[in-house]
Amino acid sequence: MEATVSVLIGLFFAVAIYLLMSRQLVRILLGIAILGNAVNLLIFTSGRLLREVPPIIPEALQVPAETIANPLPQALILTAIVISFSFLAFLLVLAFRAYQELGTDDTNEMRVAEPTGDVRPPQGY
Amino acid sequence: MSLIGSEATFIAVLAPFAAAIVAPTLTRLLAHNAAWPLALVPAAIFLFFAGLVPEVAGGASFTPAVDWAPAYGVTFSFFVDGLSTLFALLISGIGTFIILYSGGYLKGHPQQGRFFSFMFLFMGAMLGLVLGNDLITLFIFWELTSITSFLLIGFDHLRAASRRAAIQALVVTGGGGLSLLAGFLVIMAVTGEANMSAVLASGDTLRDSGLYALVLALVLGGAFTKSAQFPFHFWLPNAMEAPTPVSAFLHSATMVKAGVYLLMRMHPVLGDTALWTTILPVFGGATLLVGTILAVRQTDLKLMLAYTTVASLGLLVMLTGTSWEKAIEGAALYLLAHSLFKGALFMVAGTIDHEAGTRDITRLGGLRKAMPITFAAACLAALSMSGLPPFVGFIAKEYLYTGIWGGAGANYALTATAVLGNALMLVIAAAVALKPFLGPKVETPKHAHEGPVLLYAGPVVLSLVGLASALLAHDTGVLVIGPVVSSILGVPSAVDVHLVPTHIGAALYLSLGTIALGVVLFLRLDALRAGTARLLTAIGWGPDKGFDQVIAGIVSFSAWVTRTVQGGRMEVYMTMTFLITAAAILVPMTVAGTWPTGFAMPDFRFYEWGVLAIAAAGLVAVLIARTRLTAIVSLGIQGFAVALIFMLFGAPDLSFTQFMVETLSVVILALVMTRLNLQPRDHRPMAARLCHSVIALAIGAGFAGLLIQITSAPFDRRLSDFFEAYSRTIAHGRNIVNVILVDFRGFDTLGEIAVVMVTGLCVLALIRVRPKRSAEEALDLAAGGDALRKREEARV
Amino acid sequence: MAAADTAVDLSQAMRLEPVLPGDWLVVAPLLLTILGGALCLITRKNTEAQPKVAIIFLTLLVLSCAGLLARVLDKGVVTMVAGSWLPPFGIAFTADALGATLALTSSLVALAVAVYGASDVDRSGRRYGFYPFLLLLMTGVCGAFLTGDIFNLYVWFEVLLISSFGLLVLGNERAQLDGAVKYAILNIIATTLFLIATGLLYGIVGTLNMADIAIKARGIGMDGPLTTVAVLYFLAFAMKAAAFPVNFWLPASYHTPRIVVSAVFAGLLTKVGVYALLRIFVLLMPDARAALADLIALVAILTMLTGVFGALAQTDIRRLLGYLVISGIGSMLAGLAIGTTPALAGAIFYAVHSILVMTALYMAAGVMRALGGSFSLRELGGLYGANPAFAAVFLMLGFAVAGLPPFSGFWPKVLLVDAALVGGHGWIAAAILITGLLTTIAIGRVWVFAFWRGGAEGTPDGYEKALAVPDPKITGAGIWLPIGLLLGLIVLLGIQPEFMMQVAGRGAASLGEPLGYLRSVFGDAIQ
Amino acid sequence: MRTVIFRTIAPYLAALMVLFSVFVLLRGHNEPGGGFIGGLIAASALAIYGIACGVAAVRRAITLHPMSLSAAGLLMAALSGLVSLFTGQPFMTSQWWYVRLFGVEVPLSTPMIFDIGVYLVVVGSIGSIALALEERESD
Repeated sequence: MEATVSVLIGLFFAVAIYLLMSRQLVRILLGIAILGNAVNLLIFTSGRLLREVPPIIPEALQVPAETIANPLPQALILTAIVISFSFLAFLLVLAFRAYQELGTDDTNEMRVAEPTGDVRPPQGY
Repeated sequence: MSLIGSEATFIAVLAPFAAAIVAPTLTRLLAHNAAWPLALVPAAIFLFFAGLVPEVAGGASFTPAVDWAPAYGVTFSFFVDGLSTLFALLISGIGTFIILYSGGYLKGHPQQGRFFSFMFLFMGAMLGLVLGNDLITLFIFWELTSITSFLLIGFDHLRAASRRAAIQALVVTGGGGLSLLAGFLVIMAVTGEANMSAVLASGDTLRDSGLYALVLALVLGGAFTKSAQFPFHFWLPNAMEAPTPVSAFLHSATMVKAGVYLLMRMHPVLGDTALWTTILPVFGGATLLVGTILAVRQTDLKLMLAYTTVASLGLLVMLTGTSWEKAIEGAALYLLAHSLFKGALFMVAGTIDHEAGTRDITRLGGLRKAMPITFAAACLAALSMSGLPPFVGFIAKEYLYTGIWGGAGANYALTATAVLGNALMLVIAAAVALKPFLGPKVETPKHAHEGPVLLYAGPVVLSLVGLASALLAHDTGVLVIGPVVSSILGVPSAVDVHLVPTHIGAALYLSLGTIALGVVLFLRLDALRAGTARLLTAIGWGPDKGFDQVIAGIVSFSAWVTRTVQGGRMEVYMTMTFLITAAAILVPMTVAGTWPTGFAMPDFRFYEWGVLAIAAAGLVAVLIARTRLTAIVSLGIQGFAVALIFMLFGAPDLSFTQFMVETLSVVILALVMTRLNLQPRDHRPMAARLCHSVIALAIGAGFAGLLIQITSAPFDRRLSDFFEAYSRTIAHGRNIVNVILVDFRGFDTLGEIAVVMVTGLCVLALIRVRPKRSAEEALDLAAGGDALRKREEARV
Repeated sequence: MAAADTAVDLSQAMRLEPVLPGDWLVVAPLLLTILGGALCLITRKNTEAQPKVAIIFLTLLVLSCAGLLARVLDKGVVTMVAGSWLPPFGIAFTADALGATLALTSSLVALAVAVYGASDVDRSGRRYGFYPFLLLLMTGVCGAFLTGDIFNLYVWFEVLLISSFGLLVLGNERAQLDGAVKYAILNIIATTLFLIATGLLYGIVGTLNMADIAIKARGIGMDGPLTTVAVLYFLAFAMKAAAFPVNFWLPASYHTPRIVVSAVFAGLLTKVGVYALLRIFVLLMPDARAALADLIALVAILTMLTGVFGALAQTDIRRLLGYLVISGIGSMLAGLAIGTTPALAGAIFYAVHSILVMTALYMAAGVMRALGGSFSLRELGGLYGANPAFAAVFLMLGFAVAGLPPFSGFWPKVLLVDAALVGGHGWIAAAILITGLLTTIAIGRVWVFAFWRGGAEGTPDGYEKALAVPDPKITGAGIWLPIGLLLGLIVLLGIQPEFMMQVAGRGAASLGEPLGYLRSVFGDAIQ
Repeated sequence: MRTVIFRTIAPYLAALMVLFSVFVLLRGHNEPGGGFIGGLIAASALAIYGIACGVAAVRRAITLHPMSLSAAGLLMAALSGLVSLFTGQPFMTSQWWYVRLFGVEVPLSTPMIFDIGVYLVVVGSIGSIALALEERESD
């Protein structure tokens, strides 16, 4: 079971990383979004998969009666989801502002911080 | 720390630093007359060390020490013996007159106070260097001399030549210092000792060690650069850009001798090996010849003296390198003589420059009437330099010839080198002492007259000491030279010094020959100068030029490296990062052989396959999306598919959150992306796409394989078992995930909400703050905006 | 509902012994910065009060970190388990000499930056969060240094990262946004790698507590997938630490924000990556360190050299300093590559030195700009004449960063070179020394161009251009106080290194011989 | 988007969503739900309200600046962990009080306060982002 999901996770990673290597900010952002999902699924699978038994203790019991899905990865992923969502929101706005100010969404044309041919150190004394 | 005895060494070494602090204030109050009270500091230090002379001459040595960094075994400690006492006496004694001289020389200079400060800092550093016992302490003072000399050489900082000379000195001596540091650390590792005195007592440990050659190379790296040995000699003449007091003090009498000091100091444990007696005489001899020949070429008084300083240092290294007792006696005597006459002559040169306005020897002449005292001092010093009796320079020459000629077998090459070098030094001495003063009066830029007492006190006293130490040769030998030689050889040895040669032998003939050769060459000085000039022009390249080329080369190379690794293109950064990531996953997996071997077909239900298929389809759709809308919708599809996967595998909370987050993401994406355009086609050329696909697939396959491998192993559910057991019983919550979030691992959540809060503020800061734009930028942006609009229109 | 009636042995789940008030010092840095940050945010429209609130909280932070360090030196490693849950189940905050020292140094730097910022940051900068960002950055930094849980470490990394985003874009200049895009995306990739590695590590060992991982990883040895996970950690933290060849984000962004932000970045951000490397590779997975030692050494040497080459190639001082930050990271990695206790002590000492000196140098660059009107070495000149006292300050900082005595950079360099030579790593020793020389050249060039030269490029020899009278703001105590504080520490560490050497030695020992660390977490029953 | 129907319904829809979010928040300890999800739902409510009736209306409705709300939430969460300082227990050790309200025993606890803090942070920040973006849309 884990193996098949692992292959899907591999696909998530491959797609995310292919998008990230693009020059266009939009594609990079899509890549970041997918990367976040890929990682969450990876953590989820890493804590082993179990079908349909949510980690909730029934009203009548003090401890769960049967084997339940591993709750810890779920908690970790919840934390990670919110964090990656925050970052995505920030990046989206950043990309938008960069586009406004720099007039491009092609990272190769974003050369304000590192202008082309700027490495000309002064010589002499 | 007591005020008397060897403990007071601490005070003696630290006193100049204190003087450095008060010097600017004092100078503000007293102007150039501050030199008088300030000179009391080195004078007192001189008297203190002079007081130690009788004991030291009796064979005593002191090692006062206090803990400094005991965690690393570093002590702040000094080693007072014959060798260090002589150096301390020279530094403080000559220093006294240099301080006075500085008072006169920089009279009225707006930064005279700062100058005094630098000089005192240097003096303290130099004292610490020659007295340092702990190797780290010694090294620190060694580097301090480099730093302070950097500041002093560049004192006249508005001139490019000064700045260049300062950098050059810092790089050459600083680089050598690093070599020395490594050498010291290896010595400490080999001998297990941190103190010079203990290292010196370690006998043959270093010589027998397999690391001897390394240690020697590293120590010589430090000594040769500091003492300006060929091919590192070039920085010293350039350092003449500094004001003359600096040249007189640092670059003749003291700092440049630090390297010689180190060689002499370490001779008992490093010397007298085949390597030592080969390398040192060769480099020393070469330096002697190069120095004198280059000196002849010069017409500037200071430069002539500077090159002979290089030559003298070469001579000292050569003598130390023979490891012959007599030669070392000669070296000790020459060391004393050189410090005295060279200090005096530099001050004379400075006085001439100061009073006449030039130090070009071809534009000087007939100053004897105008500057009689200076002339007299110059003559006395020059006679010592020429090696004529009755001066200490003469005695030194006698001993060194005896040493070389009569050491462990006559060495013709060394003797010839020494004779030629000394003859040329006589030429320079004569030129410096006679040319400006004798002959017809030449018009000089300033109307020359005798300088004030501050200026001539130094030359007069130093040259007289040169005379006196020769006349009192026996005492000099017992009190000064004997202890020094004992230190260098590492065994107590008494040196019987006398002015009049005890027998007519090779040394005397060589002396006479030197003088004769020197006189002949002096008479043909102009021809000689023209000849060397032609020779050097023919060669056309020297280490000095090489230095510029090296620095320029380093800078250009750096620029090339930086352009290559940091080209400014995000695409390259990302590709490199992921290439490395791929390697980081695949290489260890391959090496450790952890690729999964088998793959069992899982027993998925059809709807589970369906969800997986939707996720995959969503991913592919994002990849090939040509419009914003398709991309956003596809992104949503894969996101919801992930939520469904969470739901299928028992994570309702996650699923719920994923749905919400994905919805909000899509909404924000839609709000933001309406202005960002998605190019309909992947812009990448085929080759890049192929390369990127390979990298992406490699990483994907790597993570998949790794995950399969990890999940196929048994799992330790200890943590989750604990949470299940206590979620309700202690933490009163049935939703275990939520209990983990707010209780078991609440700290994570605290950090996480901090992230969320800051994100909100970040977005505000991004949207609300409008940059102040310069007119130029605004114009540029307006143009960019136009271009953008045109592109949009064209697409529509 | 009332579960208390079911008999549960609390001692099986919770640590029940009462907590000494002094133990709260472990979490105090976080609480102070979070509370301070939240208060600053609530009062953000009162731009006059903000600096005061922030400075008060940061002063408290410095005091609490100092108290923590004193306690650690006195009593050994201090642990507090959040929620009373027994480790490894809850989150343990564990302060050893390494974490406490770095937290103290960082908080001192943050305080200096807050004071500097009071004069330097405009109203809009304050209103849109300079102080909340700074305080929460410190939450992230202190949390990272003090936590004993690897997932929690990830969370603090993210707090630190998002706060740094805020600081980086504050002002929204074009270069800032450009730099921020590269900084943000590359750093997000780095933390994502960290998260991936942590997820996989959890899949292997089933635990997240660092002390627990340390025990388990020693049991497993460097076998199978754990090796890959270790390499992933190395990559992730090397990226955070800006080690070659994954340092692209640093030169692309550090010169773009306002100078006080660059100053805090240069001091703190990369060191957190170095700290994590030390923590993971010496305490948690020593076998991985041994297995990767040659790789780490290579990375260290290349980082030192490319860093200093980058510095030599720059015209803009801020970018030059950025490359010096990178070069310093190489020295710390060298300590990790050698791996002996003295080498690690050298790396820790170097980290403290680097935090202080890089921040101070960026602040000094701000003053250079104020005095000379530019950051460019082509346009600067005459600063020596304009302000000799400041010139002296800069020179001391420059010598410190080049590792010349008697300043703070000298001792760690000696420790590292010594450890390298003793350990038989001649190449590392040579690289450190050559880097020192090249750094000296780079600093010498700045000094020559900006200070000694009479004016901008092309100024005739011997001529000094009169500089415009600087903005009175930069001559105020608000600028000199923080620079003076940092310079004082730098000189003090150079002249009296004993305390720092002891502390660094303790820190290194607690990494290499983790018994004290483990006992602090799990009690005396361990081994 | 701003059709009359939407504008009429939106306030009610938003109010309903906020109510639902509080329900989700409070039941989170025992059933799926909790501060995050609740916060996200409430933030969506603000966003919808903002789209329908304009950002200014939302700002008036919540009186506080959303970022202040967020900061207050963080403050609350951090302070809830501090309670255990007074009982001699480590940071964030949960404290439970059972209060009788109208004859019903209501459990109050520090984890609950913490969760409410989480809720406020998420509402405030995500709401603030959404509102800020909507404002840009309208100008």
